[in-house]
Amino acid sequence: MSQRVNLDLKNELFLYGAKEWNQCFQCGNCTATCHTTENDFFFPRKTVRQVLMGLKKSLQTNIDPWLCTYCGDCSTTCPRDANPAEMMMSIRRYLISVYDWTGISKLFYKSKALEIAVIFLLAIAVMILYLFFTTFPSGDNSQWIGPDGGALINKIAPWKRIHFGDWIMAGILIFLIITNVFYMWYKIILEDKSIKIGFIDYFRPVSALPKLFNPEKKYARCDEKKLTVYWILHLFLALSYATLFTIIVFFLEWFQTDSVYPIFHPQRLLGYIATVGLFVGIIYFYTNRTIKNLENSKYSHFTDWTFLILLFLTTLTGILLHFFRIYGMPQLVYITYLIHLMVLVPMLMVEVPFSKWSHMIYRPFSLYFAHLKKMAIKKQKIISDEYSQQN
Amino acid sequence: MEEKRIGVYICWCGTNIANMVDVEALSKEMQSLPNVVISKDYKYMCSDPGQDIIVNDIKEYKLNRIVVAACSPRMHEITFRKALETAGLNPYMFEMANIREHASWVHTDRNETTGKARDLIAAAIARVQWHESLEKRIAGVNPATLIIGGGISGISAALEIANAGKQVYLIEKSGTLGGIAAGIDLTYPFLNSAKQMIDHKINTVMNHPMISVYLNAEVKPEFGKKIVGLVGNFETTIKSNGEETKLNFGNVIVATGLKPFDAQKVINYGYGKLPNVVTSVDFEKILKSGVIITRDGRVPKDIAIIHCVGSRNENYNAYCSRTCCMTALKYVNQIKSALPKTNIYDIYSDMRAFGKGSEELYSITSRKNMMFLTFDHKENLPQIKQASYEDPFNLLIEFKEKFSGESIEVPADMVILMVGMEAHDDAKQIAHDVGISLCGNRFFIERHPKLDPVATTTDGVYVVGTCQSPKDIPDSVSQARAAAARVLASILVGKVEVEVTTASVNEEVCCGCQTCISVCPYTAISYSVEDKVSKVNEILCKGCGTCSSACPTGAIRSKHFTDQQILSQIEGMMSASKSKKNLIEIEET
Amino acid sequence: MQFQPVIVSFLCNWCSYTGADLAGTSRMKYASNIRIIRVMCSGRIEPTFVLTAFKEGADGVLICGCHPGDCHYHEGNYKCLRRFHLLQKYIQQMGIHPDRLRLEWISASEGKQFVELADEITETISKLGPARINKYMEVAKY
Amino acid sequence: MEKKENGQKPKLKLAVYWGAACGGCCVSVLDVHESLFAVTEKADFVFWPIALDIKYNDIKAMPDGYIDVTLFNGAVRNSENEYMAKLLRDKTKILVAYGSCAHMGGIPGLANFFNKDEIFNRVYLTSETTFNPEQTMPQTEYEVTEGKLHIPVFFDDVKPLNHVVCVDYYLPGCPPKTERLVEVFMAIATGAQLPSKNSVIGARDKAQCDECDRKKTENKKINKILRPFEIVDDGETCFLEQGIICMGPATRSGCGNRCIKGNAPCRGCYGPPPDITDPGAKMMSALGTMIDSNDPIAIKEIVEDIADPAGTFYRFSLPGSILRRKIL
Repeated sequence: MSQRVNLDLKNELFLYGAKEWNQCFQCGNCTATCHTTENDFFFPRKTVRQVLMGLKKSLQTNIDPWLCTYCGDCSTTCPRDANPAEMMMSIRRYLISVYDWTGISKLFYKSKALEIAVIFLLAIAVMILYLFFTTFPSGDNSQWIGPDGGALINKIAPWKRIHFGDWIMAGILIFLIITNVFYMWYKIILEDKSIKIGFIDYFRPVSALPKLFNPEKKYARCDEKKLTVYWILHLFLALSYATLFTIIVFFLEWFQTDSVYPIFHPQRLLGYIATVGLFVGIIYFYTNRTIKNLENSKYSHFTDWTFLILLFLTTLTGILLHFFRIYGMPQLVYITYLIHLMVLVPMLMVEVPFSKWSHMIYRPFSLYFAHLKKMAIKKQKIISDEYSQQN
Repeated sequence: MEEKRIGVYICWCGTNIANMVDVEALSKEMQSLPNVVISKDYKYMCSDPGQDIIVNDIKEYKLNRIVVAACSPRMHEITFRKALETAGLNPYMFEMANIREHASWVHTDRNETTGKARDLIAAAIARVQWHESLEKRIAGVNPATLIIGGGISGISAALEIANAGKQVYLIEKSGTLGGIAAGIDLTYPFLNSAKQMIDHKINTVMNHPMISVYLNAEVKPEFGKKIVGLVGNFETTIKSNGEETKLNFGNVIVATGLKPFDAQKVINYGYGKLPNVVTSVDFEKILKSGVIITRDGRVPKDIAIIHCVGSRNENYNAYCSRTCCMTALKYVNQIKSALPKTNIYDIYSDMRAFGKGSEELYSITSRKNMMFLTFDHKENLPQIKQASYEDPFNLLIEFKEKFSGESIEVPADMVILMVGMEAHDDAKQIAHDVGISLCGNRFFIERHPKLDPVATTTDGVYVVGTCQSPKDIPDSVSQARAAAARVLASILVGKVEVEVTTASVNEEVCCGCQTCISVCPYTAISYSVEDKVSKVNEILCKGCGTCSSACPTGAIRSKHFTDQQILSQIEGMMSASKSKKNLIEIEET
Repeated sequence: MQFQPVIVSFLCNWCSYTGADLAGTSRMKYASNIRIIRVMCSGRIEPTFVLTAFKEGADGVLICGCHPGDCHYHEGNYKCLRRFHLLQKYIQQMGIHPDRLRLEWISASEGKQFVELADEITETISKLGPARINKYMEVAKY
Repeated sequence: MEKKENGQKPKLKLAVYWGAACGGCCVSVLDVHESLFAVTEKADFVFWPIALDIKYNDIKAMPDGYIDVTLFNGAVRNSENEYMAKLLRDKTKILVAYGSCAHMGGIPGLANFFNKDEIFNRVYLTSETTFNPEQTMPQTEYEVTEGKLHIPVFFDDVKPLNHVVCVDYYLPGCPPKTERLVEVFMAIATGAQLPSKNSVIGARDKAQCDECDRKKTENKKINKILRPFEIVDDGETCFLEQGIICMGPATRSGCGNRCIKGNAPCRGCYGPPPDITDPGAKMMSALGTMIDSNDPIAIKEIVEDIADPAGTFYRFSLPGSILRRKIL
């Protein structure tokens, strides 16, 4: 079945950040330098070509962009400055919007305004709920302060109520993520008629799981030594983020306590490490994106910034909240908690399913799917070889 | 008969010969051959010191015959003849053995090659014994020049010569001057109007006092041949608009130009059947008309351009026509400026952007909002189909995209076929008329592909423009002007050396059987009734020697290629290899 | 040491000799048995040359000229062609194998073809073995 | 007649010998008719097998250079011819190869298409008229009661005279025209200036056409080769232009166009003009040029009409030509 070429696709991709699209004359240099290229995966060249030719179908079922580690070697060595690495990044943005069946993410990527608007609306919604379900620490301060000098945060914002909100949000997020991943699976595996994957095959790669779920490892192979620092920090950030996310969504009771534990109590220690992780990460990535010292931080889509900023604010308010609590300043606790939620919720709601954050899900899954594909291809080879040997 | 004193000189040509031929051994060996007075070998015989060796030896050893074993005589025979002259020896007392092109460069076994070189040199020595001094003959040069073809090349050459105050006869087969270039709208890479450029030139030509233009002209054959005579003094009769004119001229510039490839030959493209499939030639017309619309009068939303139509494909023409790629990019720019909204698909094989401004044009164009697609120019060419009615476009091009390996279809309202250049159908006839030869692709052969791309193997005949090879306008013009310079130079010198190695009749022996007369392609031989013998007009004779081999009485000798000379060359050659040969046969039996 | 035929070849100056030169300048390789004699036109080549070559011990004779119609002198190669057929008949009558005398057209651009021709002919004649004509022809010179 | 005065001038000694010949040459000598007296006045025949009885030993007995002029006619076919050729060479001042056979091999030379065995086989066994039940073959030696008989050895091929001895002059023709002989003889007798050694005498340098009074034009185009019996010769157009192979252009004149005047094409017995080694080759070359076609197939067809090129172009000159015999 021959596909029809389409000039508009690359114009569409323009909105996702791709710029120098028509420079490429397919010298294949990128593929040559790329560390992720393997026998059956000629990227970034193949992918770039699909974009240039506007082969929507091939592109949407293409998994390669997710295997790209954005080491940037291709862009630095490209003779035409076609910037394939950034092209791959843009395609990832594009694919996120493709996998998102709701179509919301597409809107976000296409319009800054809309995204910001949504963020504010969510913030306001959160504020209203907050004001409705919490009580302002008015009157005598002493009644808001616990025996060990910390503010009685659960009296102000009872963890049960917050937790309730968390669960609703988490529910929505998980639903969206799962459905999106399914859609991704549909696009990448089902729509690719060239391969067949049996039910049992899905469970074969289990052995390779650890390898699969550490995409960062690939950076080690890149020339850019800086990137080792990069991936360590990125890993740190990711883990910290994950930790805090799990804690607040599932163990808020344990985390949000009135009593102030000693500094080496796991609750505080864990909190601090995670916070440091977030903070260092944010600063590192922020500086990268501003001084553009790395290939992968040269070009920033506004969604990259929104994610960073929101994350930063969340972290900051989180820290303040913590100190106001342990040093018993209920009013400030009340306010910072409000702000904290007003930033945190929109961040999660917008970024997790519809934007930057979602790569945390897609990356590992793409590796998983890629692995499946490779196995399938290998299998087909063996079969066809046997076939050819027989006759 | 004076005593024969032969000098033999064997060239190393650096390592070119010495690597494959044992030069020293040979030069020793040759010493022992009859009449060889001295035999030497040297690194570069053609170098000045090399020539000096010959000159000095001629004086010192009173040599009267020289053999040089080196490269091809087509390369350096002239050089060494000059050397002989400087030494006061007749240049024709010289023979060259070609042990480079015909030995050291083409063989792999050193012994064999040396053996072959030995034979060739021995042959040359045996031949040179019978060489005789021939006197140079000088003929004047007619200052007029005939230029065949009134395209951009012809015009440029004509103006160059005429502006130098020399008469030019410009004959053009069609009714107008300007040729293909006149049919072009804009020229790449700088997108200047061709019209402005050409029209001006044409006017100057038409009104130039020194140029007489003959339109609708054809050359009338005389004795089966259309242009008779030789460098400096050609003559012909041309027929222009019914009336005949006899022309005399000293030089000929052939600028007959090209013929666009007939796109109908490529069935896949359905040119001629599908109205909206047009060739680049047609599209130039469309552009000139000022408005780009399809045959059915719509503004095209998608335009596809297909490169290498009839070029770089064994089934049509194996060569590259050089100009199509850039012309295609030119179209992209022109279409984009006329119809910014139109989608353009450029389906090419390799983008050949050589020459000033071309690569720039490519990178500028590649930034435009258009699509480059690649196809395999050798097999399964794109297939152009009529699109179905519900489709919003007119044509559908299906092919396997080379880079992505995807089989794709490209929508188009109009397809432009970039047709290549071909030699004219009557190229062979023209070549015959002016006495030059064709290469495999039926373009005229220049004298030397690198060192002499303007002249031909026939003195006084020059080839310029696309009749010699596919070219763009700048190349054609520069070649034309180069030719003009050559012609002017020969006019300036005012005299040319006429072929010396002509045929001559020994009237003592000629019995007047007249076999020779009809043999001569130049009608140089005539029968004199009173003397009852044939006579050769040495001005017309070009020395092919066909008459002397046709003469049953052996009365006609073709100078420098006499039976005696060639026979002894054969004997010399064989005598050298005989000894070796017998030995082998003894071993066998 | 196996038999190395000697093949005398007459090449016309404009097409074939140039073609052979091209083979040289483009460094193509071929059997070293060909011995080239240059004449201005294949029309100059007469039976006397060929017969002498055989008599002097050539195992084969190759004549090359411009392709029909391309002759630098317009018609010379046709003259050659006509003589060739007559000569072929004669040498066969004289007990010389027809394959030992060949007429081929080589243009100035056909260096490659010349190389192939040279190899092919050398092979053919090596198969035929030595001609030994010169043995028969030896006579006392008085 | 003023020669009479110097009567004391010794008479020339004249010898005529025949090798492989038909005898026609000797007859042509006899054909001098009256002028025989003029000859005998100046010369004595010391040796002439068909006319005088003189033994080989008598010649042997002669001192070297005793004979002034020997007219050796006929080719060298066997050991006897060779022996006599060498012997006469020693005894003779001026050895003249007389007639086509001695000059270039002549008609006997056509035997060079075969070798001894083939010829013997044909002559003594297979020929239709032969009856040879014992299959007797000539032997070089044969024992008889009187003693041993020696028969000359039959060579494998026929040679012209100059292949066995050094020849002073060639007097071509089959047979040579008698007038020529007399001229030459008189020239020798009167001690006139003779041409340089090893050259042809008694014939002109120009070829037959020079004397031929048939109409010749440049239009020598042959589409079909004919043999004389195939057309009615109009008696005035050049034979070649009528498509009949005539060796005239490649043959010396001197015979007075004997054949052509008799409306038969020249066969070339007078041999080639100077500077030509091989008349046959030259004639082939010339004839080839005349063929009026550029198409290989058509050319082949035309050439096929020549039944026997070697026999046609080398009728009198095979042994003297470049390829002097067939390769067997």
